[in-house]
Amino acid sequence: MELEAIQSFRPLYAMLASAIGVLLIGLSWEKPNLREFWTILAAVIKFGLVVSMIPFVLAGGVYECSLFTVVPGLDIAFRVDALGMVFAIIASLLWIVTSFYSIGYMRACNEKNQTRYFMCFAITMTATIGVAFSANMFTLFLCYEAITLATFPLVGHKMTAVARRGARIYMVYLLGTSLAFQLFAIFLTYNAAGTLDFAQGGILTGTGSTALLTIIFILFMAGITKAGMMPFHNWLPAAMVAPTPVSALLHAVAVVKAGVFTVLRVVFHIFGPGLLDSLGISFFAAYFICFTIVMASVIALTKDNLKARLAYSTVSQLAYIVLGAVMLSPSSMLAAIIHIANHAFSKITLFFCAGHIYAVTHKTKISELGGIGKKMPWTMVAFFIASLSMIGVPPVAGFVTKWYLAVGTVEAENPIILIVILVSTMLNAAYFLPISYKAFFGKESPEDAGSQQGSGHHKVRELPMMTIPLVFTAIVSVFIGIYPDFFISLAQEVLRP
Amino acid sequence: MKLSRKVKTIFFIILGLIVIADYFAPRGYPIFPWDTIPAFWGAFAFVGCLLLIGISKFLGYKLKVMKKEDFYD
Amino acid sequence: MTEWAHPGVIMLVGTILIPFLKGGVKKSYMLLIPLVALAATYYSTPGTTVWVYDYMGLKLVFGRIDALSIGFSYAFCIMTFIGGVYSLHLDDDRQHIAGLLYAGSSLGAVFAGDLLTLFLFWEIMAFSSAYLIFAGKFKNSTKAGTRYLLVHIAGGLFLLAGILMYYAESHSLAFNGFTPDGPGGATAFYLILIGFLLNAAVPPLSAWLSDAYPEGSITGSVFLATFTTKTAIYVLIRGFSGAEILIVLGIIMTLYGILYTIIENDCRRLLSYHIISQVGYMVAAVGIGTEFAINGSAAHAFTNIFFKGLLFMGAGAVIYVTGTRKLTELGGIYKKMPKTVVLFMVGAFAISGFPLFSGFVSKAMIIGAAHYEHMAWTTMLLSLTAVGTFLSVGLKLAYHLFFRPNEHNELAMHKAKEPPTNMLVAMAMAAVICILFGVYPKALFSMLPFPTDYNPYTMDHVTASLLMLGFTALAFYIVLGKLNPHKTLSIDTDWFYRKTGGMFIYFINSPLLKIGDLIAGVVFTAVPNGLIYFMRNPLGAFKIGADTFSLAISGSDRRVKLRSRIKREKAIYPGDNIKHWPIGSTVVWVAVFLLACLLIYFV
Amino acid sequence: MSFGPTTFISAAGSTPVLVIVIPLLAAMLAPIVSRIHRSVGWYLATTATFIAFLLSLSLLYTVIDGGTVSYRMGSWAPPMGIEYVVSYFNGFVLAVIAFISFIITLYGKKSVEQEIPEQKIPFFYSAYLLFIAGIMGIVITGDIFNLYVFVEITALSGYALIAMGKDRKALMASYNYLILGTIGATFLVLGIGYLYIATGTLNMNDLMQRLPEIYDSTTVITAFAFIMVGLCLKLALFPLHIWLPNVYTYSPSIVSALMAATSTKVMAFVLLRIMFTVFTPEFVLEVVPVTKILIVMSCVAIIMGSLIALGQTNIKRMLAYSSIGQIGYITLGAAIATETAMTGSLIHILNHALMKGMLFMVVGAVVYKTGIVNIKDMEGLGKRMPWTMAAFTIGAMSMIGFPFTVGFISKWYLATGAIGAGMWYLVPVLLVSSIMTAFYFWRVVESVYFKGRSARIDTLKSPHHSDEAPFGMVVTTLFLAGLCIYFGLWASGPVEVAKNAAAFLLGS
Repeated sequence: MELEAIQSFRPLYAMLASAIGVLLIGLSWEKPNLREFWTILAAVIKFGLVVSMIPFVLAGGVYECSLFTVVPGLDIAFRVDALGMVFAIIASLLWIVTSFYSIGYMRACNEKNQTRYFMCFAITMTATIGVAFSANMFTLFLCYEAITLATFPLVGHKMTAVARRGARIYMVYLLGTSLAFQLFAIFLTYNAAGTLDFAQGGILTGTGSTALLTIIFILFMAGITKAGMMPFHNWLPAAMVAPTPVSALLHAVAVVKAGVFTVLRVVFHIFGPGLLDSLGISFFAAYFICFTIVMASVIALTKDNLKARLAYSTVSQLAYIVLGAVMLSPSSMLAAIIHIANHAFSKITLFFCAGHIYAVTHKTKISELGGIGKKMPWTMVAFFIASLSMIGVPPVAGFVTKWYLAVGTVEAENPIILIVILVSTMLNAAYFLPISYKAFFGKESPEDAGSQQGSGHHKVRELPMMTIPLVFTAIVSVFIGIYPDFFISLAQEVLRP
Repeated sequence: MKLSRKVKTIFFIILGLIVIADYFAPRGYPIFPWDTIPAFWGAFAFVGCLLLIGISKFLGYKLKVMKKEDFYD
Repeated sequence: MTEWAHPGVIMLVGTILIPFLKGGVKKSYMLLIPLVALAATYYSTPGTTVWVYDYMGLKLVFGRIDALSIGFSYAFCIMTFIGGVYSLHLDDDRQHIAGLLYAGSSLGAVFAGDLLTLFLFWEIMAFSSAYLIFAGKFKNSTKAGTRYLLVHIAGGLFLLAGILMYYAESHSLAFNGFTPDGPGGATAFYLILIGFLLNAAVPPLSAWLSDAYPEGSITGSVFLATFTTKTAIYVLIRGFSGAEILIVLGIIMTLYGILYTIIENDCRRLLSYHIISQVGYMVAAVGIGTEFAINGSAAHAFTNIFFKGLLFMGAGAVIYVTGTRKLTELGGIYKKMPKTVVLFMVGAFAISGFPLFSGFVSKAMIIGAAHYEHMAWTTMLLSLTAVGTFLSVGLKLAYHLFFRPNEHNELAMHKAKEPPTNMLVAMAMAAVICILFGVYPKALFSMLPFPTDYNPYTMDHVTASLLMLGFTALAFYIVLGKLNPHKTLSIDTDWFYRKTGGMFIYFINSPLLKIGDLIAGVVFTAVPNGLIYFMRNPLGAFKIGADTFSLAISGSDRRVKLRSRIKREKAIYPGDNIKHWPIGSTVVWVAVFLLACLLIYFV
Repeated sequence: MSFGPTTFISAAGSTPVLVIVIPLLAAMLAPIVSRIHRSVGWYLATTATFIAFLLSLSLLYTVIDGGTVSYRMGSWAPPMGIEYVVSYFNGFVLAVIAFISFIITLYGKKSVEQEIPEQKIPFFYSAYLLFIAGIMGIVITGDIFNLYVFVEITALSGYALIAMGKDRKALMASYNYLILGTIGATFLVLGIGYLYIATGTLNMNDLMQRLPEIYDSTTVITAFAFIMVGLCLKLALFPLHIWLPNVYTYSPSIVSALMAATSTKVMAFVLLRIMFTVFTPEFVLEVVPVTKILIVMSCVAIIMGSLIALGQTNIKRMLAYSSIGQIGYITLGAAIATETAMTGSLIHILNHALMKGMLFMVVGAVVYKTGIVNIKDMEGLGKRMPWTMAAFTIGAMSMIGFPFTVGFISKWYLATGAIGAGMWYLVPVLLVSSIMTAFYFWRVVESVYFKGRSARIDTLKSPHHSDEAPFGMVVTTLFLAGLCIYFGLWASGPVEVAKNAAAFLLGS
């Protein structure tokens, strides 16, 4: 069936909402309240614009917006299809939530350079929506790199030696691999296909030898480092030096999802499942990704720093998405798409909780969390729910993914991958649940108990500005676990032959 | 455990009575050869009981199933 | 859909209000919930399928109502009520909630008409029950709880994998009897079976039970003893009745549990092994698979719920008042808590199968079923277990817990007293049911899936039972000295994951991550930095390198000179750039270039 | 192959010669009029370069509209007389150079006033304009000996300009350059002499028509070898680059900028011109395997330039080594010799002029305000000079080849050209050099923005109200930075021209 396409500047407006936001934020740097009002306003408008495009996309339509041609073959063009919609709606919705949370966090922690922070955040969101709505690989690559650039100041926000080191690693990995491999792959793709426009069923079919196409695929996989595949995953833990809202939205949602989204684009719209299948490379890739899934979980198990553990969990969860995509069975591809949403809501909750704990108690280590559940019940309950999603316990969102992914492995008749998925579930449980039980059953350290009774100066209490967002995302996690139909129907729209 | 002679006597009398009762009890649905042997289950229980204790002690001491309480610490 | 209220959902939803209530209202509310669920069970119509929902294009059936599910529902609701009474003194909302969630999810599993719904409740069961273990707050509670949870998640994954295989082939989630040649083949069959068997605590998948239940909270253990294994029996009856492997497994279970009980020192751990042992009866009965055997299995599950609950309540009461659970530290306290002892002994008699107690009826049904099927070994071995059961609970445990002269722990002796009234009331209720089922088996039979007119009280059966009990007592008396408890713990199959788990983490932490860091350090720090250093002045760096090399290979006479030269070179490195690469070298290069060009062009 | 229909368009008139004559005249006037006031020299230079820029633009448009323009010096018909030829190819380069020269001149007022002793300023502008006239002459001339003359004019004025650097090392740098430049020029003139001997003509067009018959003659091949080596030395192809880093490091800021943006690019242009329009593609591709050698040399230059830049602590020197790498890009595209790759090569002449000129302007501004050339001392400069450092960041991104900057466009054409020519193995070279570029540029960006102020910056007392560089400097720098992005996004125009030029060079 041909997709119905209409020309519209709406995707561009969705991007511009935050781009203009950047200017307004920058101009009102002296007035924090106004500045943050702009952030929220931009986020809401952006979300509204994205939402306004849902009905048409759900009905099988496509918005197209061709801006201009850089040089022949390189067009800046946008296109809103179901796959992009999945990503855009999550990113823009969570931006609103994160904005509130950021305000709470940044104020609670007395961070410096807050204007730069909010500006970079808005730029990143512009680029993220750009990635979601890109109509061709060039535009996508452009936005992809823009994300890298705009997040660099966010990662190094604290400007300490540690932060700089983290930011440098971040940059080296993301930039290095995308320049070395992804760009190479784009060159080769253009040379083979003569175009970079995404198309249903791929553009590379019948254009080159198996060896060439295999090389292109490998280069893409190695180059899209934002997806956090091993061995190029180290940037993600390194990026944990960023303030937590950054980790939450960017390193659990926007940036990494831009990575896996690019992988999905490559798999669905550059190669096309049919071609990949005939190349016979997908299972090799799948095993490789399985290694990431297991290894990342195992490493997570050994981390005592809460954010580091979450980061490795992200690595592992992202691998689910990529795994689903490359397994090429109908259910697994569906799982890959909906896991973008499922993981986003749950992981952001986890990071929100970690940030909230940090903002209130200045604790970063899991071993120090004893008894925190009593002081921050909402937070830790939300954390627990989100961990259940990570583990894949019904009825929380993660289960839906796990179900489809596992059905996909059976469809693909690959028990080994099924075992990997199940083993990783075990590992997820093994590293997430201890956090919850530590929080609820662990003993408070004596000095904490002391300070509790003390002057009341250090009184630990939950801040509404941060609690409400994380409770909201936790509820959404459960909600989309119980009613997954929306994202499933979008995903089916993507996979429609 | 020291039981008084009286208790012991009563106990053995009861045992004897049961054995006798069993001897007279009609076998409702005999299938196996031993179903009809009087007081078979008494002997069975006595032997079985000692056997179980023996095996479990063997497991505990010879096969080292029993460990010190701080084994896992 | 309104014509039926799901007892499980009543409990799950009912928990919401608990945190908001206080005092007496809360207490009565908590007791009301299981009663409402019981009423809902009562008003269920057998043979209907209700509460069907569509989820991800799958059909979820929450209410498959038939005699089997209703029977289990009755038992579960009543036990929840008793457990509620038992924990009434406790002021811990979260434990109450967890208990009700656990019971509710078990009921959910019981009424689940499809595999996915079953899995859903299966997981809630695992998590809520784990909470009850965490809440034990004993030294090892959290660790044991974590192990418990992980094992259950693993079991859930086996189940999930099996469900997936089944689903992928049949595109149906129907939860009926499984066969090895059904959808998904033997793989699905065995995966689902393993998932179920893990919850039924079949060795070697049983270690979680004896590991975790003794660590559970005093009130929580009552729930724990009730739901997980019995739900497993329920699903085994649904899915695997007649699977012959279960007979073997069941027999192994019974004996395995019994052997451990004899050498066990922790009273609740001892009782835990009894759960394994007793569930073995049920598993074996499911394996026999005749209607009578299934009835026996269900009946034993129901009686077991109450007498095992009663035993755990009794043991819990002892621990509650004395603070210890080691047999080596107990004994002699019967004088201080006679009511508890009496009630406990009711449970002990019931489990041992004394005539007029519930265990007698249900055990007779299972052994009888084997008997009718001409299974000689099964009959004998199950009877042997019955002997062992009386030996370890009715005699050994009761003796060491209550009667043995206590010279070891004055403190426990001193602390011992009757537990709070609500505990006693709960125990009494369970005891009443134990006796009721024993005296009036029809009450029990009315809950069974198949109609039966079985009469356990035949003369020969009664005498045979009494003979067994009597001679067991005799043997016990003879070898009493050998049965003294020791301060030991018995390792079980959990040894494998407890010991290897730690080693695994160590392995990851120490060699693996270290090597990873090393590689990352070399690639991302050493190499670039070295390169940058070298490129400051490649010629100078090369010189230093060459000198260092010649230092390594030259004789001692040149060393001093070389050392000082290297030192000098290092001191001025990278030096003044303008002086490097003198013009001369460029001219040489130019000449070389020209020559090379000419050579290449002409040759 | 011929230059195609040579047209005489009245509108073009004597524009080709005016492009050179105006800077030349201005160069002569500069020492005289500067006596009136020291800033007059600057006004003169700006006006002259601006007019030259306008003229070159009009020439370019003429060429785009009507094809190659030819101007005969003194109306002597070639091959007897000297001919100035403006085709797509050199029209494009001419416009680029005129434009960059104008912008840099516009930028340089304050910088020159600060760095050049006042009494030398008149001579400075004289040499400066002479240098510009020289490079424009190189581009526009159609006579090979005339080309040599302009090369020498450029070089000689260049030596003088470099020597005016504040640091005494500038003299040494100038001296090195003098020697090596002379050697290069000598080789060039030797080659030209051989060609003259072999063919009896110095007009490029003529040479092109006469040479193919005698391609196998030893004289021609030797001549070619001499010219190649001479030019490689002039354009600082690794390892013949040794003069360059010192020149860029120690000459006055504005001279560094000008030379970085123009001189090596012009030499690369000459290389292309001689390879493809004096000799023919057949010659360089088939008769002698020069392109193959050049590919290897370019790759070595690209990698080594970037590698050595990694180790530099002086920012100007870092940029200089970066230039050595970038020259490799230009020669690489030429050596691949397909239309796409050649387009990349030519567009990189524009792009690199923009980027590197701008980066040196940034450094000039920093030097003007703080005197800092050491990367370590630049820490925390981002807050002090936000606009300048923003321009630097854009330049850095462009050098790395971010997809919305000009650097990406060059890389795109070079890489797709290489793949299209079946030389996909060259792409990793480009990409690895990009990564190394990222490495050494990002190091600066990071320390500028993400470190506290260096001790050096703290000790500086700002004499002015603002810490930012003067308005003129900032605006011109930002203008180039803007162009770096503009031509990165709307590259069709220049690419179209470059593509035509490439097609022209390859004779298709």
